[in-house]
Amino acid sequence: MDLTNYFEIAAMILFGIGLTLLLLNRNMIKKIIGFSMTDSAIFLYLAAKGYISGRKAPIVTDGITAAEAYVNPIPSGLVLTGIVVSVAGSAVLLALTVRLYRMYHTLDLDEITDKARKGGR
Amino acid sequence: MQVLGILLLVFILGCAVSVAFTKNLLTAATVFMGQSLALSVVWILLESPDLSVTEAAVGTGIESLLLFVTLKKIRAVDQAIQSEEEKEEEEHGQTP
Amino acid sequence: MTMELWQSLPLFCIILPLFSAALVFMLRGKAAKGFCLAVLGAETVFSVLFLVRIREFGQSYTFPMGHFPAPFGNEIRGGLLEGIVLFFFMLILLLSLVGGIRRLEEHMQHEKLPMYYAMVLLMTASLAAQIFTNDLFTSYVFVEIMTLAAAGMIAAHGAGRALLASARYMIMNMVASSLFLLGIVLLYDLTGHLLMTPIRETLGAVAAAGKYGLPLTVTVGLITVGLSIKSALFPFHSWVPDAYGAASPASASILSGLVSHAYIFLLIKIIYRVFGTEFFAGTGIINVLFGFGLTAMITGSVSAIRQRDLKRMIAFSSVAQIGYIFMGIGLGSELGMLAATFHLLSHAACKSMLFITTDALARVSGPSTRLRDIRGSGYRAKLTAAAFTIGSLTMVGFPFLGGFPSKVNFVRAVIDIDAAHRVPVLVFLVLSTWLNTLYFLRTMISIYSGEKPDTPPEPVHNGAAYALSLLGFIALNAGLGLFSQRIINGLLRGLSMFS
Amino acid sequence: MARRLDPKGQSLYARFLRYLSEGDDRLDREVMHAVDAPPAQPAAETVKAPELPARVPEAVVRRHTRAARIFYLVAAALMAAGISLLLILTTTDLPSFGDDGNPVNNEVVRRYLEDGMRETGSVNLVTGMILDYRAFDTLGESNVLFTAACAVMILLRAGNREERIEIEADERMENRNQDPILQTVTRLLVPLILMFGCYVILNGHLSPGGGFSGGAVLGAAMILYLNAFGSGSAGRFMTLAVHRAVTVTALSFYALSKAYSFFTGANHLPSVITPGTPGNLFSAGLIPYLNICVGLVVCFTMYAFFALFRKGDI
Repeated sequence: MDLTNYFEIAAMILFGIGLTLLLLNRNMIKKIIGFSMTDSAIFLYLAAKGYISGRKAPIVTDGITAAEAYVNPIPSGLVLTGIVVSVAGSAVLLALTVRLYRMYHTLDLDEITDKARKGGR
Repeated sequence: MQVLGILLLVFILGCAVSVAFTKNLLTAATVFMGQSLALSVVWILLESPDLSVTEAAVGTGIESLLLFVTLKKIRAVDQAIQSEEEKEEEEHGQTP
Repeated sequence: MTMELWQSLPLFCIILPLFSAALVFMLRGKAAKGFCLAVLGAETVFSVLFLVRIREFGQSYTFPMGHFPAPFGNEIRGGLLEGIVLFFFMLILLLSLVGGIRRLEEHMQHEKLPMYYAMVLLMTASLAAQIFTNDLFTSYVFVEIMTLAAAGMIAAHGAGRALLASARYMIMNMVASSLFLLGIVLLYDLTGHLLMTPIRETLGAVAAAGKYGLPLTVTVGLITVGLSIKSALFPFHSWVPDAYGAASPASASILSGLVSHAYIFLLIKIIYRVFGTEFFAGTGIINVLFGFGLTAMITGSVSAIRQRDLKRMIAFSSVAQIGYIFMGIGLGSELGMLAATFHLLSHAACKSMLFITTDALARVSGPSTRLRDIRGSGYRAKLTAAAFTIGSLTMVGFPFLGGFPSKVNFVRAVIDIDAAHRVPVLVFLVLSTWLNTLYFLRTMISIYSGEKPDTPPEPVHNGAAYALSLLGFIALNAGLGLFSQRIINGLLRGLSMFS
Repeated sequence: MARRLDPKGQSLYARFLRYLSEGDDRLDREVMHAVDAPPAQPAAETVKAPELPARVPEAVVRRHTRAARIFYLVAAALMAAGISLLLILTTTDLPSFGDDGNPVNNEVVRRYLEDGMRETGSVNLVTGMILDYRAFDTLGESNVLFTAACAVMILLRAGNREERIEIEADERMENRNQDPILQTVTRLLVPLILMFGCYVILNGHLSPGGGFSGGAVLGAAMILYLNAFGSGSAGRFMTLAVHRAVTVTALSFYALSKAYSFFTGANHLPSVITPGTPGNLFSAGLIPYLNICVGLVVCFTMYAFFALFRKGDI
């Protein structure tokens, strides 16, 4: 195993933890945090892929426009897009959580399901 | 950079695990905020200052704020229920 | 190469609803509704124009989004298949909204309606973008728009069950989005491109060199699983009955008819343009899809039979029909893909109509969607019951309607495969169709059974728009059946210029 | 009708009808209470009486959760480990970290880095990439935010009067216990944060940052103001009408200008937008204006999220 890619390995472990939280934890807030973590993990992986050792951030300094001077700008751009998308998703989920809590007084998704079934429509 | 990177990554993973195991939701939200902050340092290490600024503003700032305000709303609902129950108990106490 | 004006139609189809979504947010009341419907009408007209011109043009073309050519800038791509699918999607969207708008106004607070219309328009834009885009990351962004808009649409109903359904929908879809994004990121890592055409070229070289065996399989798996969760393939369908059952009819109809099918269309596009059909058939994933599709055909129908609630029954029937489509994809042959794409259109047209009518049937019976309560509702709401009957007949594969050529296509595709697998798959098909018939026939009978009321019941007005939408849906389903050969020819030509 | 034609009730049709009417209750219970009703329960007792199902299953659910908790934990740990392991195995096969020769560093990156400044006029190549080369994604992205704002507004905007009154009472409570320390600090900090946010937005093409980060900073400043001074003061300049006007103007300008640029680009028409002199504040074609648009959308959306969460209105 090549140990220089520890960024990727950490990202993948984070992805596993986040996805598990999102899928199996029953608390809505934990689910949302898990979702954010999952996305962070993907972004970490992507940003690590853009890095090239010994190069600078892709902001032109001193008029140098050689490709050998800067790291890859594409992953940064994609992650920038991704972060905002992720926040949008979290906001909608949190809003749903608040509404559900007002209605059922619990954050536990299974309990909410039970209460909704019992309450009929 | 290598040492700092590894330390930060371990911190991030530690945050993730502790979020999974903590019972207190406020703690979970705070830990998540810390993780986000650590991530924004990691972006600097990876030579993406744009991401660092965005993560600090969006991840650490806005998203944590949204989590906190959600928790606050939830506590407000809880308090409303409690006071209602107390009222009901008082009424029950008065009837017999 | 200079472009003709009609070749910019896909761009207009994407930009117009994005622009008007912002505008509709400013309007209120009738103006918002009228504007939204006008934009959807314009979109339908655009799609017809595009379909006519691309048929004459006879080949697909790429349209750069900006001043930079393909591997550097973003691009979209139009072809005959895209044109056909866009036309059907836009028409179904328009009809669903027209048919469900009255109920929507009852379910929602009036000052919130413009936001709903804005979400419908955003969804229109993302449907068009997903149909035309030639870029994986763009497709991810628009998939997210669609997911958020769909969740908002489910929750718009406002009842507790709708909120719960929306939360479950969001959670499953967020899992799927994460998997899909990770798949895209891994692909980017392997090939260094995000546009579909260059990825495929690089991927061909990589696969030929025999490098990256495991990562490629994992990548294909992640993207496929992500999109199949979103389109409610069998083991991932847990959110379906709640979401379709609890939402307002317009939302349920748009969700079941368009959203899940748009994801399948995206998957087909990725299979053709990114992986290539041979490479995709070479991975084991295709067999998994095939197996899941077959299982969904049976389990979906069995669950539908067990339901005593009409909406949930139709939702489970959706699961079964999605299984058909995935089975067609999983066959890995051109005939299978043809059957899948045709079924995609016919199922979208039919399911949307069924969800619109279900709600109206419930209104004249109590209001309740329980099968026991809707008995005899056929006499209380004649047009609705007629439309429901036609929808049911389509689902079971009655001749002259969209479902029949679809089933014929599937049988042709199955007969085409090797002899060892042919018979069991045919048995599955027949069994599933039989189960299908069982529960739809039961529903039809129960609608027309029960006592004919002596005194005419209190009439429930659904409005002229509703009747118009039902007539449109009936015409669409009949058209799919009557002109099936022309549509199938178009799809065949479209598929050949798709890759 | 049917019974008359078929007196014995043996036909398929009659059996269907019986299946329909008799099977109802039994199956319904199975489906509806599959989770919470113990299987041994006698069928007759679980009628739709409102109290019985409300009491009995709750205890059952408790037991069910306690038994399931261990299973959940084990499953969760196994799943996390499994996914992580599979993906780690995948990543170790992939191109290695920080290497120049990876497939990612191909001709596309080379062109972005070498010609990016000349072609887009942006010194910050990331901004140039997301707002010019791949502007379509970014257009979609700001619309993701808009979609989310619509959805949150549908969910949380207080509609009926009761909700309004309740929330207003809450707000009055909240506004009363304002903290003078917080207010003083806010008075000092908010202008600085606002200035920083504007700087980040306006210099998006020259230095790190851009519309998204700057907009989020601005939004955070306004949230801070709202928290320190209560909704009364914040509501003086942030009303729904302002929010609407700004968002709509920004988004439609964005969509229209990008439509123009896509259209001219695809048709190879000359565009009036030129990159200008890289390094100047007003250079890089549309990028500064797009950054301002994105910044405004992000700022107002973030504020709207927070305000909707806090008081159910903007």
